[in-house]
Amino acid sequence: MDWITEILNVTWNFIVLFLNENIPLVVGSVKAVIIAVAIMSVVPALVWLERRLMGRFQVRLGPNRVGPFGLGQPMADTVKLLFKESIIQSSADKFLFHLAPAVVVITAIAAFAVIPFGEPFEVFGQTIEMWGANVNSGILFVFAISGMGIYGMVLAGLSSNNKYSLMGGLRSSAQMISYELTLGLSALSIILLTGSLSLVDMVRAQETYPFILVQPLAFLLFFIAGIAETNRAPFDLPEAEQELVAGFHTEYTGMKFAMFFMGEYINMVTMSALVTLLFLGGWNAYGLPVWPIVSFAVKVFFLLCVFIWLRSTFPRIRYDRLMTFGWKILLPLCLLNLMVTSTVKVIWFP
Amino acid sequence: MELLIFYPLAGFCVVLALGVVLNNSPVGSAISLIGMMLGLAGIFVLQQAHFLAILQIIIYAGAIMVLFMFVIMLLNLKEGDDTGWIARERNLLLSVLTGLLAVGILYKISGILFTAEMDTPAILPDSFGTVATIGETLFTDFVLPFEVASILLLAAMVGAVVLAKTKLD
Amino acid sequence: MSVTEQGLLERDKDTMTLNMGPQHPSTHGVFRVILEMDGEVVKTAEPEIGYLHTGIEKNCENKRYVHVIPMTDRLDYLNPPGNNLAFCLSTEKLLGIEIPERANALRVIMCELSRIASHLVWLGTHALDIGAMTVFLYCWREREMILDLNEEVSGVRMMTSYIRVGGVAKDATRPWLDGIRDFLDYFPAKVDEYERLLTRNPIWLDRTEGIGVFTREEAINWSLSGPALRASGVNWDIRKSQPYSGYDNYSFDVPIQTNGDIYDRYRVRVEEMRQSRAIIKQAMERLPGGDYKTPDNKVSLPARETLHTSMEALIHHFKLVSEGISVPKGETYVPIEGARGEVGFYIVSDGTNVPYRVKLRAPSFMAIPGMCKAMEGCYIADVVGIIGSIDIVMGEVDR
Amino acid sequence: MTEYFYISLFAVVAIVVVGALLALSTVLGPRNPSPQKMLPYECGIIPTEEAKGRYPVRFATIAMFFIIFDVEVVFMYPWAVALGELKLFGLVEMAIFIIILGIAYVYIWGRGGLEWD
Amino acid sequence: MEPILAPESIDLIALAPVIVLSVFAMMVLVLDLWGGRNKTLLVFISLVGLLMTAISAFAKHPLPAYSFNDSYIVDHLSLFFICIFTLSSALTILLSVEYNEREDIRAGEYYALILFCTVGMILLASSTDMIMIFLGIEIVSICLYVLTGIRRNDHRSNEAALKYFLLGAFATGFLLYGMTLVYGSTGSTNLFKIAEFIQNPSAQSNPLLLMGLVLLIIGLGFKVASAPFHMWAPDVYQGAPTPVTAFMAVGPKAAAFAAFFRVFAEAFPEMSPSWETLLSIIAVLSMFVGNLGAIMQTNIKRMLAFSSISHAGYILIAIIAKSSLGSSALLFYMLSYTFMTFGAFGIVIILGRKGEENLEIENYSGLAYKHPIIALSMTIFLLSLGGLPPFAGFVAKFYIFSAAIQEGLLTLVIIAVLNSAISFYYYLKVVVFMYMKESEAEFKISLTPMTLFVILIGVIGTINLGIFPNTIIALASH
Repeated sequence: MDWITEILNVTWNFIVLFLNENIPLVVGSVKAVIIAVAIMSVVPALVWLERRLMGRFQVRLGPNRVGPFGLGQPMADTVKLLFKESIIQSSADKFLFHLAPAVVVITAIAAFAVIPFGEPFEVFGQTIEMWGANVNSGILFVFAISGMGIYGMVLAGLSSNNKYSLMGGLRSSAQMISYELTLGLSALSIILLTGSLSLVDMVRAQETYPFILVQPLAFLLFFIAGIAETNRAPFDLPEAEQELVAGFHTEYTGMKFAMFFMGEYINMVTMSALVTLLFLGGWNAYGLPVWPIVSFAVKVFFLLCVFIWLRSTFPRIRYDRLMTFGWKILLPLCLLNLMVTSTVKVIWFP
Repeated sequence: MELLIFYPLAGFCVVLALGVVLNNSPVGSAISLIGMMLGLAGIFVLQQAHFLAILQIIIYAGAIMVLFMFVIMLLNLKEGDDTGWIARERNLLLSVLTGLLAVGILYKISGILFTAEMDTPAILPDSFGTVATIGETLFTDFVLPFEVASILLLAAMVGAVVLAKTKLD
Repeated sequence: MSVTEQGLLERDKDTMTLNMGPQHPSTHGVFRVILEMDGEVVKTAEPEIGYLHTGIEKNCENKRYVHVIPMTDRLDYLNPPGNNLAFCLSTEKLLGIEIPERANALRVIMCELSRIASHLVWLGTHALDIGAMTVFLYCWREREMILDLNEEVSGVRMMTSYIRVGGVAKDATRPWLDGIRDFLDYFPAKVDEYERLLTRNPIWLDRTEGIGVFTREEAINWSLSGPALRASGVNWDIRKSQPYSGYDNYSFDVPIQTNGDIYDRYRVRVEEMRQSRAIIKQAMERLPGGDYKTPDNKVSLPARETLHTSMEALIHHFKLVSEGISVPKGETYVPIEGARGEVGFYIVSDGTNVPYRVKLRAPSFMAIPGMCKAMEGCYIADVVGIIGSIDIVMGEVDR
Repeated sequence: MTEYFYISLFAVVAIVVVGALLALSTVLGPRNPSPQKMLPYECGIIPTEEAKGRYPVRFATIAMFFIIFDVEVVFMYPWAVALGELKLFGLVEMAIFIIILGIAYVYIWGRGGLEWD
Repeated sequence: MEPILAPESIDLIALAPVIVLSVFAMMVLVLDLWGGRNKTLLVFISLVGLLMTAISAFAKHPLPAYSFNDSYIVDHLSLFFICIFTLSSALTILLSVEYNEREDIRAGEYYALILFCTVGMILLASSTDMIMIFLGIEIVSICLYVLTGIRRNDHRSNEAALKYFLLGAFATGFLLYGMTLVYGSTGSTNLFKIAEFIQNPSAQSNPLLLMGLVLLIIGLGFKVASAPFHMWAPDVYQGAPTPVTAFMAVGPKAAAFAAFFRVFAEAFPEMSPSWETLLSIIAVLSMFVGNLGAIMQTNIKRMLAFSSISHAGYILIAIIAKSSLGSSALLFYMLSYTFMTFGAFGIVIILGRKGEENLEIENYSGLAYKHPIIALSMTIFLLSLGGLPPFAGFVAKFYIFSAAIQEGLLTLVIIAVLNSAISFYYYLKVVVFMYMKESEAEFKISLTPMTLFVILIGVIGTINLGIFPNTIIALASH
């Protein structure tokens, strides 16, 4: 039996050695896992927030039975959904049918990986950075990955073999690609101002004033496009309940159904975080004595409330208007804004 | 170390590329293609071409494949008719190919591990592959291609309109 | 044949057949419309009804007149007093009896309250169809008050059966009258609130203006009635043109719009809510005293306490309870202005205590062909808006 | 490189969670299929045709425009980053580029490529 | 203000033809939006644009001028090519005006696309950078795909466009892979830098480089419609609107040859043994496939398509010869080919009517009795295409053959002469039909002024170049 102990010893030593030599890597990995799990656990809280707020907006109470202030409601719902029968109608493509919600959730979480939410700080001689990963073209990464989320909807529409789903899938993908342009173009003016694609650099460039003051139009365009990208009201055409029943997820039940919502809510957080980082100065508190992360969280929270507020206020735009709005109004405005910004930058602030 | 990641990624790409060809539903092929492109982006990252990797995802996986998907949806494409290959045989072939590939990758990896003859990666300047460098090169040395590209895109746009618009005045 | 095989057979065509309804979130019940779609545009729309068939009309032939009244509640279940009233007016015309002033006033109050409630449901669901969620709950809040008032006076929240042949079921109670007064003071601000949310909202305008248009002629030719007709510029309100239950005593406006699109129908109905409030207010102010039902004991039950003292009352009571009202031979039709348009019961009596035939003129039913015509060439999203703006109730369509 | 490793960790966590949720719901949920339940939903009516109808080519046109515009936008990212160095020269370059893009845009608009009917 | 940071080499005067033509093309595109159905203005603007382009091309002195980091060159070759391009585009537009009206092609983009295509061709002839060559080829190809399929109600046109597009995209893939491999193994996309790099003999044996070369040949070979990459040509030539076919047979083909010449003669002269053999095989194959294929055709457009494949074979010989004589032979051939081809296609257009194009060779029976002048012109074009003196085709072939003999490519020349002999069979077949057969049906000839003008230019050009070639040869051999 000696050789077993020997091997175990060697292995253990190797692991210890490896860990000792690669502490940043370990810290980073742990942090990544923590952030990923945290962002997923934000979802129930956000669902609760939305339902409570919507309740308040609509002169009703919202969930208030499970736990204090109905805080247990999302958990109860999750458990209920877990116990629901998962119906996959027989003419659906099984593999794609399962793949679709997975794609939505995975892309949503992966896109959050590069979102920073505070300055790095030191603990036990280790620099802890307040982001999952810092790639030097962070904002493009978010666009790229959230662009992948389209396939979740397309696949849901394609695999369901249901007319409402297919139409919802088509609609959503056409809508998202159209507004992706606006999103990218309006972010460009911020990139112009900072000269970097890194989200951290963008926040640092806003130490004196947030960019919303100099780029109000870009902010508006970005926010509108952001709402459309996350398929929220009044741009929630893909899942327009009143005409398409439930759009691309008409055929989904139980947990798979919930996963689409999970993706949607994570995207909402990501989008709010992006708006905060690009336009509201990120974690800069502008003199207020709060921790950076609190400043960041408050801003994101505020934007999330705006999302919910918009949902309870506006009727839904019709699809053709949505598309022409994106292509005929937002796109030229973006180009105009871009030209003006770059001209001003080059001529007056070289 | 790089090769340790490269070979599995390359294998992944090859398997998915095979999937594109061998899949008998167009949707499946398209999905494989998307996966392949993501793998390719991974390889670009490995080559320190970060911007290129992201472009690969944005343009190919994000934009062009959406058009593919649309066309699949629009054209009413269904599972391809049986073109002589029975699914089981094809799956068999596919698994054999995959197996061979896996063996090859394992062999390569073990070769790397055991010979410990790591290629020293080329020393790259810090600015390599960054957006700023690309921007400066593209907009000074390659001005002409850049502007000509806009003409090309314009021509392509005209083509798209002429051929796809249902009614021309 | 499996679904797939059937599909394969029908695949080679340019349009897609889409069933909207019966189980659809926004076809207002179980209305089904079969849409031939060219992409998102509707080519043809074919209505399919009968999913809520209850056989009420046929059933009425076996029920005594008194027993018919609760069935009329269930026809247009959003506006039960209107149906009660229409049935009672026809019956009363056959009977040839006069209704006391107080009963008429109570009937008007009840009908107008119910019109408000019905329009609230319409506004809420219509806005919800177009995606404005909050209006729905606001409307429900006010409708709840009306339902509470219904409960107070009739004991039932929706299917009140309050209006009876010869008068109303019970006299008004003090809390009811007080409640109505409070409601009348409270309500106008709320209508303004709905309007603030919608009337000038660009998205709402975008979704409603110029969509589902009926010109004046079309509206008449498709036999629309009620608010849908008035939105097309036709000044036609039965309360004005053929006043019943003393509507000629009240001063109120008939809101008219001219474009005949969804938006105008919305404007007309919202204004109607204000006018209904005005009518109720006048009725409350001059609520006359006296009987709340006809003293004719062949039609209405004698007062409970007289049963112990009056033989005649006892006999009437016994006859009414055991046999019901006997209506003289004849046929008649009295239209009223319901919440959705002209409601009327065509009653054929063979002189017995059960009607020989009861036929309902249901505005929703009459509006469906025109509504489906208006859908053609629209986007699928507009279909929902058009259905909502015509405001159909399947209960009275299928009956 | 490590940064991408962290990103892949995110994806791994997501895949694990998604897999766990799917597996859990399969294990915990009941399974009572019936022929009616297995039909695609079409408002309670048994569908008479496949869901794969002919959809308007507009969607494909939009996707094509998107690709072309997306490629142009992608050119702008490095430009925006490098504009500080490129100065007026870069501005003029991009102005020419955007004008050509603008002509394409005007052309599409004029040809009705952006209309939805 | 800060000084403008600009690469020294930006030279807008050198680029003038491209700029002028692009501006005119965009003008046509935008004006068409408000133009309504009358396209006269568009035609006028296009022609003016082409003229201005040709003039502006001569603005640059002295030659050769290198600009844009040596990726753009103005030399006599490119100038001559620009003249050929503008001439062929102008002739195409002249041919199209009445044809489009007749065939109900109402898209005003037609003219804009021809202009854009010409822009691409100019870029192809003037670039010395593989990225630019790729962009040029793509501009040309995309415009041609669309032009081919512009008759959207004609399913043959659609089929041709689709076939062309799919195969073209495939070929572009090859081309791009070739460029990638060449770039990967030489470290530059610039042709001069590649040539410099290749001087090192050890670099020449790099298998990736050789692979890249082969792929380049395949890609470019497709674009010039040489065998065995020719399969698209007959269908596409047949399906495309006839003026576009004429255009395709001349302009883009000449541009692709220019690119061919630039890539192989400028970048890879050191490696000529490797690619010469390959190109010779392709040339021989093209000649045989083209000529033998043409014999079997009954449709005149298909016949001309095969004939153009065989001409690609002859022209490849000029590239293989790669001497200065070779390049001038190439230029002269392209010019005379322009006149002959446009003339021949002009007559094809004249003989057609709406909905009835009369494309079978049998339809030409007895043409000589009814319309002797037209038949005579057609005979001139066909004989010139065959290479009979005293027409331009003869002189052109003569120059190519002498350039090849100078380089010692005797076998190739013998094969080419043999092929010329074969080609007479089918050219003369048409002549025989026109002169010896009785006409079956009434000819309804659409004698329209602009088409006649084009034919006239064709006749004059063909005869003039055949009898007095010296001026042009002098120009071409700069």
